[in-house]
Amino acid sequence: MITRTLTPAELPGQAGSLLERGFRLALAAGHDDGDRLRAVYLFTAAPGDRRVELHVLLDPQAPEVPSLAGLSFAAGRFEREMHDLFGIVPTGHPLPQRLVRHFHWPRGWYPMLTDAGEPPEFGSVDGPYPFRTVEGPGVYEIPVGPVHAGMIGPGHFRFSVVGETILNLKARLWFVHRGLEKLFRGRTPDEGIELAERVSGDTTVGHTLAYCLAVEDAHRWAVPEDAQRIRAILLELERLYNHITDIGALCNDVAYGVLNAHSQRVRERLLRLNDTVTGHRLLRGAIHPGGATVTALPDPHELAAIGTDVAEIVELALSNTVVSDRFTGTAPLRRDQAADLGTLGVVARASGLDVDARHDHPFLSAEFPRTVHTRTDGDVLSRFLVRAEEFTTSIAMITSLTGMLDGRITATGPAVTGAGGSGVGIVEGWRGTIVHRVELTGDGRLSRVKVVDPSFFNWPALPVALTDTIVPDFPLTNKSFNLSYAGNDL
Amino acid sequence: MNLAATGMAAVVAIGLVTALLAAVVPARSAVVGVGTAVTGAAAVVAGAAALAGGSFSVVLPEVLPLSGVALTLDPLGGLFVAVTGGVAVAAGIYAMSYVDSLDLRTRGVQVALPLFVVAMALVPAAANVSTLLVCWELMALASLVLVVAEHRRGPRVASAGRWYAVMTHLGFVSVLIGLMVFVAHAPDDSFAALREAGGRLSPAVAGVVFVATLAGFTSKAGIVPLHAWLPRAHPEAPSHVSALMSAAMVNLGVYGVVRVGVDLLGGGTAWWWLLVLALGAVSAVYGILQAAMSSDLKRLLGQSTTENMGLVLVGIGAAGLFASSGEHTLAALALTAALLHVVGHAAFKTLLFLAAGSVLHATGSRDLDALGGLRPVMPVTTAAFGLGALAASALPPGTAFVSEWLLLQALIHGLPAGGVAAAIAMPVAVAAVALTAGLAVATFVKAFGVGFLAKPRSGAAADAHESPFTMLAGMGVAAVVCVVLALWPAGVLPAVQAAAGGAAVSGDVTLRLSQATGALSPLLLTLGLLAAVVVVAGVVRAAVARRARREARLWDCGGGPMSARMEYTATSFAEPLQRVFDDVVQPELDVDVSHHQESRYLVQAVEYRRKVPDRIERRLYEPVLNAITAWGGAGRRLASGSVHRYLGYGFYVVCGALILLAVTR
Amino acid sequence: MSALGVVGGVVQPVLIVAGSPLLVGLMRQVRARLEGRAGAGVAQPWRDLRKLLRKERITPRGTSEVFRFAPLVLVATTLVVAVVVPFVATESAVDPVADLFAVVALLALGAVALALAGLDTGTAFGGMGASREMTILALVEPTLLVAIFALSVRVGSTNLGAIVSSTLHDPARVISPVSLLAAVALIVVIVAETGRIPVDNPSTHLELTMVHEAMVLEYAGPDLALVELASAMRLSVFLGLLANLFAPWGIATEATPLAVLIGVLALVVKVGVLGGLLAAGEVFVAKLRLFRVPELLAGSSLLALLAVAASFFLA
Amino acid sequence: MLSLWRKIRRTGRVAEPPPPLPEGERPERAALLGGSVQIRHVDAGSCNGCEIEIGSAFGPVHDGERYGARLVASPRHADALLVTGVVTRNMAEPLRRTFDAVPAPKLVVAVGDCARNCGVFAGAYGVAGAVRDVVPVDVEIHGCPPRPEAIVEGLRKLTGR
Repeated sequence: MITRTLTPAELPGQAGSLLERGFRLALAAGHDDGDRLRAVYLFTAAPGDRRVELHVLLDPQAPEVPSLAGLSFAAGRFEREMHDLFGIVPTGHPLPQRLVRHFHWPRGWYPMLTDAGEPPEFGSVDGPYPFRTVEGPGVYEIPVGPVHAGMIGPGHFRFSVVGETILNLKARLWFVHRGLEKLFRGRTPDEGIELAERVSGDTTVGHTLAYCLAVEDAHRWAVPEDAQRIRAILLELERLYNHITDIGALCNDVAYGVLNAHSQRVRERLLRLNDTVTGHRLLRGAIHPGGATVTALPDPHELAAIGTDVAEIVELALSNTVVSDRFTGTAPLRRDQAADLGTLGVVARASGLDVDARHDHPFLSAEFPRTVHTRTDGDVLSRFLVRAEEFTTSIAMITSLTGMLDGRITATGPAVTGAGGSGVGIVEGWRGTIVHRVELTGDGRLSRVKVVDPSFFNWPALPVALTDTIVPDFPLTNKSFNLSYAGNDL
Repeated sequence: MNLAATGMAAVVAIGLVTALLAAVVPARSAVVGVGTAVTGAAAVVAGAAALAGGSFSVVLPEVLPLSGVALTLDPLGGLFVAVTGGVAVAAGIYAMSYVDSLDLRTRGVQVALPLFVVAMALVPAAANVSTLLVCWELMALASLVLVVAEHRRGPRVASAGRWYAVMTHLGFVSVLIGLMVFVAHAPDDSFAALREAGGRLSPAVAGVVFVATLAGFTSKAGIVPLHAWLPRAHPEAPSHVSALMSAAMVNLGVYGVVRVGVDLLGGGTAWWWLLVLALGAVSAVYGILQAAMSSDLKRLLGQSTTENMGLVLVGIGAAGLFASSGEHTLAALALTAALLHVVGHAAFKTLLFLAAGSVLHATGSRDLDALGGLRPVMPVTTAAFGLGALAASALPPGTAFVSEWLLLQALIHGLPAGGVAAAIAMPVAVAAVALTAGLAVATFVKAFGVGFLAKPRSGAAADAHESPFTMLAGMGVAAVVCVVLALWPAGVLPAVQAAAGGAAVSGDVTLRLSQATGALSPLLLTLGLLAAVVVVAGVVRAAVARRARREARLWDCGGGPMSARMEYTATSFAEPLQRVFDDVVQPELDVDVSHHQESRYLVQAVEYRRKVPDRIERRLYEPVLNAITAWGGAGRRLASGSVHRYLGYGFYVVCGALILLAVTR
Repeated sequence: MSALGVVGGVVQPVLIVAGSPLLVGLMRQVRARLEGRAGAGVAQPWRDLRKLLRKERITPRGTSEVFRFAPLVLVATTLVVAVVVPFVATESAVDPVADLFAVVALLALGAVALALAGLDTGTAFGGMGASREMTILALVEPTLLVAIFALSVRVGSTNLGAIVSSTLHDPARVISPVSLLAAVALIVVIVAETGRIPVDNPSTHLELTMVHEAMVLEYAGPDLALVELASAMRLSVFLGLLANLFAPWGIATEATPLAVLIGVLALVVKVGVLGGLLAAGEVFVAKLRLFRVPELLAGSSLLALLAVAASFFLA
Repeated sequence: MLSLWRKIRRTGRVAEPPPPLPEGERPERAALLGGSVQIRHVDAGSCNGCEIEIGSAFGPVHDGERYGARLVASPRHADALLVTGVVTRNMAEPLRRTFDAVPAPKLVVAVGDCARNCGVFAGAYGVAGAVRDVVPVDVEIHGCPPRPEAIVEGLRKLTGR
């Protein structure tokens, strides 16, 4: 890890040269150091797990950073987030609207500041919402959400449409913004676990693990290999139950409900397996800073049976011509678009990008081959197949790791206390790369935790993929992305 | 002098007096309106008398050179005179205040209205070629003046006028040529002589006569591919004139086909009628498809006229086909269906155009995407349009339902009768009629649902107000006729069958086909429906817990109040159909997205453009127009865009025709 | 108006109203079982209706009479069809209405009422449902009428009683190519008109994909009960029509209690079997992309045209 | 098609036998519904853990539908709201509006510890309160997230079946 401290004026040059050398902006966050504000930019690059942090110290009177929106799409969104939460102004930003704070949040109140205090009065929620009006005869808007007809998280989608043709889509998120990052402040790392487990309920392991890795990185804490293996098993178990849920849900969205029923049956089996492994259906309580403990290891035979079952479901889905017709060519996200937007995980791999933190930023010493994806056209079918193929490799990984563990169900490194500092944890959750960055005070308490769910990067890709898609194909597309609201909104 | 003759005399006399008055006191539009309505009433009386058997015939040799004016009112002509009169009554009453409000009080326009009605009433009564042609041309000129009445409103009106002038005269020339060839084989130009000669014509000559007149007459009826003027001219005219043109004038094209093809030429051969059938089927589908795409209320109604005339021609084509294979009862059934549809169409199209005029009057807009929310502010107009829309959609209890039912019955029973040609033509015709009916439903749901229901989409629609009483009364007349036709078609069936020259349907409350099983009772159906509504409402009332109805905000997914921009638009409503038929309509779409300089993923502006061109028009007319343009100077000098010049052309053509007539004699 | 007609006119609507929710319950149960579930039971739709009738009525702000009367019209049109079509007895209570065209048009009228109600709400979803429904209706019409054409040509009438009686007297006609082609075309039409998979998904929870459901999102309580009852009735009416056009056996031809009882049982069995088959078939198909539906309907139109051609050339 | 049929036959019945009808009191208004409860789910700020288990409760194994409960698309069609998560400042009004859109008699079920008492999110700046602070709650279901059995039990309190 390289850390550089810069003045605001030096930022664009440094960031630009890092981006040119193949780094991606993995995280950007504001920090309140009490006497001044600080912006931190974390850049990572794939081969060799390289990480560079740029710390920009800001003028206490006028906290401003030059906008990087022109260099990196994701940077523009991080900057808007910093603006909303810390009042750090990105100068020269092309779209300096609010992102996190909705219209009715009080002006000038920046909740993440240490001395933010109780908020002033909130306004009426029905205020104006800066929205790109599509000009033209007969164009109308479909407002959907935040309360959706299906069981989907709260987000508001505003389609500009002529008939069934989507001309423009605007997604308004942060409806479930609870202020999670601020809750970490002042807790010990162990006390932070319960929050990390609930960043996004379906990604308990991914976020908890990223959090623990970050804490361990800050403490330079050595974790036993067995603990990392247990963690890797849990990470893959999480991938399994979520992928089969998505496979079923995609079938359900094309009204092929019978396969959804089968998928849900398999999911219930996996959740019960989770329960026997960790004592919790969503795999909570097993990972903690310094190690991991489970009550049992998953039975490889059962997993093999599940693998056959799922392979059959996938085969049945694709052999139905209507299903494959609905999937094929629907809402394609081209490779260049996926790369420009900085997409991660399943979405990126379906578009042909080779991003996978398990290989780019491994926490495990054992090497596993990358999953080979047969179709990378970026359409719904590709995203479906990526999930199906990962399901198979995950089972293989778990089986092999279980063998290595040979029945050992707990491992913890020697405890490390005190010593402040900062650390970064990078984990390939089932949706994609999760990054946590923690800063600790001298007495070992958390002073700042920044959580980045892959959904933060992937949400902007959804409207791009929807160009030339018809309205009734939106739910299917949305499901094929399956992005987290809770993980994005925090 | 019998009643029919008196009626016709009254039509001419009152019409001319009204025109004279209009020339003297053009500001008194009530006078013109009343005069037009009374002229129409006289025409109704004359037509009805002729239908009841009181035909008359009169020759006034001294009025016109050559063979003079000859008028005969037989049942066929009587039907069309009566229909024209009926439309004129509604339009006249409506015009009393509509003209006031739209400032149409220029002298020429006021004079033209009664003259137009008189000319239309005389066309079906004409008993020789010269009378027919003169009346035909008078009708065309009067309507042209009316179409361009509001030429100050924009270039579209002038363009519509140009199209109309050119097309109507091309049509005239075509009719002229056809009749000229016909007359050349007859002793004189009276219809009696032609009827005599018609049976002896060689198939080739008869074919030429038929095709030439068919082209001219169908152009007047707005039949594809000579329809291009109709969706331009009908909407641009003042709405009561639109009603007269769309509900009365187009019928005369149908009249011409029947008069020449069936009456004068004596039926001809099967291919004529297959041609008519094909033209009708194509027009019906193409017309309604264009209407379904349209978001201009009056244009939509104009395109629906093409559709309805297409359906009428399907009936006439089927009738001719059956007649040529000796199935006279079936032929009478098909012709009855066609003529009943003419009557029904006249009623509901009058109603629809008058209601559309009322909307235009109140909002200044006929763009469906800018309307909506008219129900609370214009309840009568909304009800009138709703009734008209129901009548036009071929759904029970609607007006068109009865005639389309008869038409389908004719087609179904025609299959075993008509041989191989019928075996292919009938199912295709049924499919075309069915597709037309389905698209008509979608079109009128769109027009009514988007145009009148929900919330206003523009300030103009929000500020709308109900129209004055006379306008509502004009709609009322048409509405009553619509309801009577829908519930008790037996009331006009004898008249229609008299015109069709054969009784194929009998019955009073229940219509029964003669010589085939098939029965329908629109009245019982409607009563049954009403009874069912009452029963269901009663049962629900008894079963429902005693709870007050609560008014609640619309379900907005919790996302905030819904604006007018979140309402479905007419363009959007039609978009799925446009996609389905994009091979046929070939829409031109364009989405312009401009991005922020910094990123091509930050959208700055999006603009959508759409145009649904008339494809037939593009294929057929553009090359011709381009060729004309290429002719250069001469053409440009001729087509200067001056309406007067076109009127002049019309005059020259009439004179030329008369001279030609004299020469060929 | 014959005695048999009167009996039919009374028994049929009662049977259809009482039985339709059970048919829906049966179809849901079939699907549940095929998905490995236990299912809510055949009577569940009736429980739903009973509850809805007890609930509050809601008028969404800005809607007009069109919105309020549409459910009534929807039920009433179906009820009239239930009275006049020979379901239980060959003779119709109101014979001059028992015409195939009239029946089809009546059912279309119900759909139009609902589409107008959808537009009347002024919501994006209501309009979207209406637009989709009307597009499908417009495209279904040719298939439907041509299929009817094929069936009527052999009888020489579109009167339903006549068609049913003729099939009863000449059962061999049922297995002719005409009948089979027309039957397939009609099945496609029924699937489209009643909003079943692969045209519409009756159990979808996604507003953006809905057809029928999108138009009724604003209805609550008793109004919703009517809409649900009507859509169940439309389903039974269509299935009953299909059953009796192609297999009218069992239908009462005389007004004796036994004959009527047999007629009722025959209808229940036929519609039940068809509904069960439809529900089971649905499990095996997925929903088509919206703009593939026209292709399906065009295909069925072609079948219907073939049926007519067959009826002429094989006659 | 055949292979799907084989799969269906081989799998057989997935739904597990129903547990006995839960003891304990039912909300009074639930009796009015007569064994049919249409449910609108509202995520007012959950971490989506509860959604997973609601999904399980309506999955084929637990088969919540067999007790007469069904998820519906519109609150107009609903009898009960199933609310998960703490109520965030941004979701308080949408939740109120959803509640208002439901025709009476209506019930609210708070699913999970967050919905009951804000759970671990108590005190966060974006949180407006527990569900009870925004709309009246009739039934509460414990757990973080509640096990599907608990959710089914809660639903059966509404349907009484």
